[in-house]
Amino acid sequence: MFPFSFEWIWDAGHMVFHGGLWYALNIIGIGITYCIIKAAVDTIKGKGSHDHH
Amino acid sequence: MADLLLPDHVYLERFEDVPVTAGLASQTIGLSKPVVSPQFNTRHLGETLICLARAMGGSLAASFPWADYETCLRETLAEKWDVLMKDGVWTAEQMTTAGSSFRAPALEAATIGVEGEASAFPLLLIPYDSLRISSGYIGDAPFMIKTVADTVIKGKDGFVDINPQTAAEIGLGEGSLALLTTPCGEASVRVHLDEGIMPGVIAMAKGLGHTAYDGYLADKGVNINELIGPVEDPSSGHDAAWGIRAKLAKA
Amino acid sequence: MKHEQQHNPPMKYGMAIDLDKCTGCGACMVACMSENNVPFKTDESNKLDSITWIRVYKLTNGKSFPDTDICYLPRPCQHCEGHGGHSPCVSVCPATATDYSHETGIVSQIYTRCFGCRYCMAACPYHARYFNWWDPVWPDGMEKYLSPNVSPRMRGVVEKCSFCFHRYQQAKNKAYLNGERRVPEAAYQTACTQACPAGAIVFGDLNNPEHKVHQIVQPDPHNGNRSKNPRAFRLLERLGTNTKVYYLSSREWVRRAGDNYLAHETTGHVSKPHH
Amino acid sequence: MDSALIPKGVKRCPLWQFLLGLGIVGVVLAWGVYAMLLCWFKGLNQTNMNDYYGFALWIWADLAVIAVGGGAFFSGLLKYIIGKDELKYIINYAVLIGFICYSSALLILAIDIGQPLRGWFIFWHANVHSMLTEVAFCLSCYFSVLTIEYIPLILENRQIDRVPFFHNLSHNMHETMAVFAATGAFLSFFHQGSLGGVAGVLFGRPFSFREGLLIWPWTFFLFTWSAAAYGPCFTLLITWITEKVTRKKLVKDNVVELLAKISGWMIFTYTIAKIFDTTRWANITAPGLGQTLADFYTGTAMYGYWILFAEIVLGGLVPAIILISAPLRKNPVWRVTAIILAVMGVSLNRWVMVLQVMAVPVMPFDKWALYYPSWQEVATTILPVAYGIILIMISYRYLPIFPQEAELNPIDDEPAVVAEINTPADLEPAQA
Repeated sequence: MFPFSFEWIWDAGHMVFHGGLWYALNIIGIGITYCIIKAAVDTIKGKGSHDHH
Repeated sequence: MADLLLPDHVYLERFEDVPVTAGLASQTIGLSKPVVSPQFNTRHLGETLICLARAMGGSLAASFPWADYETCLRETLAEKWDVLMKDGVWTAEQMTTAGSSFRAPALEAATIGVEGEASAFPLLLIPYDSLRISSGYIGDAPFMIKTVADTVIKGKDGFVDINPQTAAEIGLGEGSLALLTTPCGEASVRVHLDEGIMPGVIAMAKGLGHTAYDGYLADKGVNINELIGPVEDPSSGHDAAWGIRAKLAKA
Repeated sequence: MKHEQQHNPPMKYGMAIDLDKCTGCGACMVACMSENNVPFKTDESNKLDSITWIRVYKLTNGKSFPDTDICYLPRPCQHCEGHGGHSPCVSVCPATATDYSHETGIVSQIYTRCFGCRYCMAACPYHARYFNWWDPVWPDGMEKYLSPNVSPRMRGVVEKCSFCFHRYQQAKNKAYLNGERRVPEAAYQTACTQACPAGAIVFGDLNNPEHKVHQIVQPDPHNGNRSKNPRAFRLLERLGTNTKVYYLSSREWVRRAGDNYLAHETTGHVSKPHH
Repeated sequence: MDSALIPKGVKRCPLWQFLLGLGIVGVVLAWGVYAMLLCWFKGLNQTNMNDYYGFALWIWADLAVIAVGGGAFFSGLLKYIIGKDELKYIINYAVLIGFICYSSALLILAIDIGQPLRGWFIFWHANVHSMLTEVAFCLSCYFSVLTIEYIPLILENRQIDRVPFFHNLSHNMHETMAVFAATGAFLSFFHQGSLGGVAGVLFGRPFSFREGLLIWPWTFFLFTWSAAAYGPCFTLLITWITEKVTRKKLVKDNVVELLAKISGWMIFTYTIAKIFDTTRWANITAPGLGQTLADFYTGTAMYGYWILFAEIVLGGLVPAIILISAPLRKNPVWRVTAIILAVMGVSLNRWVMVLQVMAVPVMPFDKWALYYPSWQEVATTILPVAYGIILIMISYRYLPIFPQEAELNPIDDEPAVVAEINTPADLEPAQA
C-alpha cells in the first residue's frame, strides 16, 4: 500500500492502481473535512439555529 | 498371559540383519542400522538373550560369548559385514539350486473349491493386498492410512470393489451401503464400482478393521479375516484357497 | 540473491513423472507429508479436506473387464509459470502471499502472510492447494519427528507443495561453502523423488541440459515449453498454465486423460490458448 | 415515550410493539452472532467448505448483497449526476439499503477469511494485480462514501437537528453530496467490476474464464452493468416490503415507476450483453480450452441447463420485458413479480459465478463436487439480514427516510402529538 512495503514496485500497475485509490481517498477525505470545517464556521457565525430554519 | 514383557527396540533403533526369505534369484541380506537413539526404556532382543545366557552360565553362556548384539552380528556375518555397513545390502554372487525341474503331484489332484454354496452365495469374495495398507500384525501408520483412497475406506466404512454390471444386478450404486454375507460371517460394507474387476467377483483390502491402538487406525473398515475361513489342500495341508463365496444385499 | 542472479542464468526446477513406472504405492505421499510436517487427523477419508501436497490419482481407461487399464498419476503442485510468471494462483493472491520465483521457477507460499481468503484455491485447476481447516495436532511425543527445517502451518492458511524448497536452501548454502556456483543436481532432490521405489519421478533444472529431467523432457521454449518427447504431456496444457511437471506415458489414453479434448481433436494437438 | 425522537408529521407504532419486533429480530441476530463467534474462535472447520469449495455460501452472499446494494450507487448516479430529480424521494432509502448491504458484505468477509486478524494484509501487502485487492480497496472506500451519505440522514433526526453544528453539517453534506455520489459511482464501477473479474480472470477454470478488454475480462463489465440494472429492483423490493409491513404508502407511484422503467431497460440491455457473452464463451472460449457446454451443465442434476434458462430468461428477459412495458409496469402485481424475478436472477448469476465455478471439474479425471452449507454458515448469512431489518426499523422510526410519507399519510390531529401516545388503539397500527 505504501512505497516502503517491500513488495512495492514502481511500475505502471502500481501507479494506476494506487493513483486511483489515493485520488478517491483524497476526495473523500477533503470533502468530509470541508463539510466539517464549514459546519463549524457556520455554527460560529450563528447559522442553523431554529430561527433560520 | 505372559508373566514378563521385555519391550524391544523398534527397527529404527537397532542393528538387525534382514534376510530376504523368498522371491529373489540369489541370496540377499539387508542390514538395518539404528538411526535414532532408543526413545523408551527398551532393550534389543538379541542383547536380552545374551544377558540371559550369561546369567545362566555354563555351556549356555559359552554359546553366547559376545559383549553385545552388534558384536554378535559382526562376527557371525563375518565377511558380509563390511559390505553391509557400506552398501546396506549383501547379495550372493552365485547361487546353486537343488535342481532345475519342478514337479508337484498335487497339480494333478482335483481342483479345490472355495468354501460356500454357489446357490446361496453367488459371488466370490477375494481379499487383496494394497500397497498402501499394511496387512501384517502392525497396522498402517497415520501417514499411510492417509494415503488410502476414499473408495477403500470412508469414515469407518470399508468398501468392496465390484464390477458395475454385477452391482447393477443387485441394485447397488457407487458408495451404496450393502450387507456382505459369507459362510463365516457378515459385515456392513460400501461398494465401489470398478470396471477392472471380473463380474461375479468382489474384492476387499486386507489389513483393515483393526481394533487395536488409536483412532488413527482402529475401527476403520472391515477385517476380512473374520469373513473368510481356511480350505485345506489335502496333499500339503496348507491353505488352498484365498477366497470364499459371498452374497451382497442392499442394506 | 540478486548477486547470484546476475551471474547465473535462471533455473527452472521441474519434474518428469513416468506414469508407466508408477505403481501407485503412495510412498511419495508419505515421504512428502513426513518431510514437510504435514499434519494428520484421525479421519482422513474425506479427501476434500485432507492435506496431501502430492496426491496420487487413479485413472482408468473406462473400458470394461477384461480390457480395463489403470494408471496412477501423482500430482504435486505443478508450479505453473503461466505467461512470464503469471501463474493462476500467484496472479490472484491479494496479499502477495504466494510468489513465482524467476530464479528457481518455484511457486512459493508464505504462510505467515496468507490470511486465508482461498482465492488461490479457486484459481488452481489441479486442486494442488490445501487449506488448514484445523490447527495441526500431533499425538503426544510425535512432535519429535517434525522437521526443524519446515515451519508447521497454523489454522486458516493455505499450503501446498514447495518442491521441498528448504532442501534447495540447504543445498544452496552448501554449494556456496564448497565454492560451487550452482547447486549440483544430486544435492537438491525432493522427498517424493527420493522415496519413489520405481524411480518414476525425476527432478532437476529444466533449463540445464546436463540434468536428467531436461534430457527426458526436452522442453521447447519456442513452443510454450511443450516437451519434444512424444511420450510426454502436461496436465491441462491447453489452459496455458505452462506447468513444470511433465508426465510420461506410452499409452495414448493416459496422455489423453491429461487434458480436455473436444471429440474431434487428436491427443496432443490442440490450438493455442486464447490469452 | 420516544415521541420526541419521531419525525414530525408521521405516525409510528407504540413503543412496546416496536421493542417487541426488535426483540424478535434480535434473537435471530444473536443466533447469527453466536455462529460468527464459533467461526472466529474455532475456525472455518465450523463450515462445510472444503478444499474444492474454498469459495462457498458466504462469497455468494457477499456478491449477491453487493449486486443488490448497487441500487445505492446507481440511484445516486441518476439523481446527482444525470439529474433525475424525482429520485430524491427514494434516494434516502436506497442509501440506507446500500449501507446495510455493504456493511454486511464487509462483515461476511471478516468471518470468511481464515486469519481474520490478518485481514489488513490485503491493504498493507496489496498485490495490485489481484481482482480481490481492487475489491477490498474499492469496497472499503465505497463503504465510507455510503457512511457519508447516511450520516446526514441521521443528523436529520428531530433532536439531533436541533444542535446547530449538526444541522449545518447535515446541510453542508447535502450540498456536497454530488461529489461523494460521483466518487461512489467511480468506486462502484471498479469494485462491482472486480467482483466479476474475480471469476473472470481464473484462466485455470474454463467455466468462469472470459476474455476481455485489456486487463478486464467481460465479466468485469457484466457485473457492473448488472449491479446497476438489478440494484434498483432490490431498492424497490425492500420499499414494497416496507410498505406492506407498515401498511402505508411511502413512495409515490411515479417515482417507483421511473426507477422500475430505468431498471427494466438496464436489465434488458444487460441480458442482451449476457446472451452475447454466453454465446461467445460457449462457442469459442470454452471449446478453445477443451470443454463444451455439456461438460458444464450435464454433470449433475443440480447444475443442469435449467440454471442457464432460469438466469437468462426468468431472471433476465422476463423481468426486463415486464418493466419496459408501461401497462405491465404500472400494474403493481406484475411489477412486483418482475422485481422479485430480477432479484432472484441476479442472485442466481452470482451463485453460478461462485459456486458452479467450484463444482465443475477441470481435470478430466476429476469429479463434480457438491456442497451444502453448515448451520453456522446459514446463521452467519442470515445475521446481516437480521441486522439490516433492525437498522431499517430504527431508521424508519426515528429518521425522515421517506420524504413523501407525511404527504401520503396525513394525520388528522397532527398538532396533538401527545394524543398519538395516549390513543394508539384507534389508529392504524403501524409496524416498523
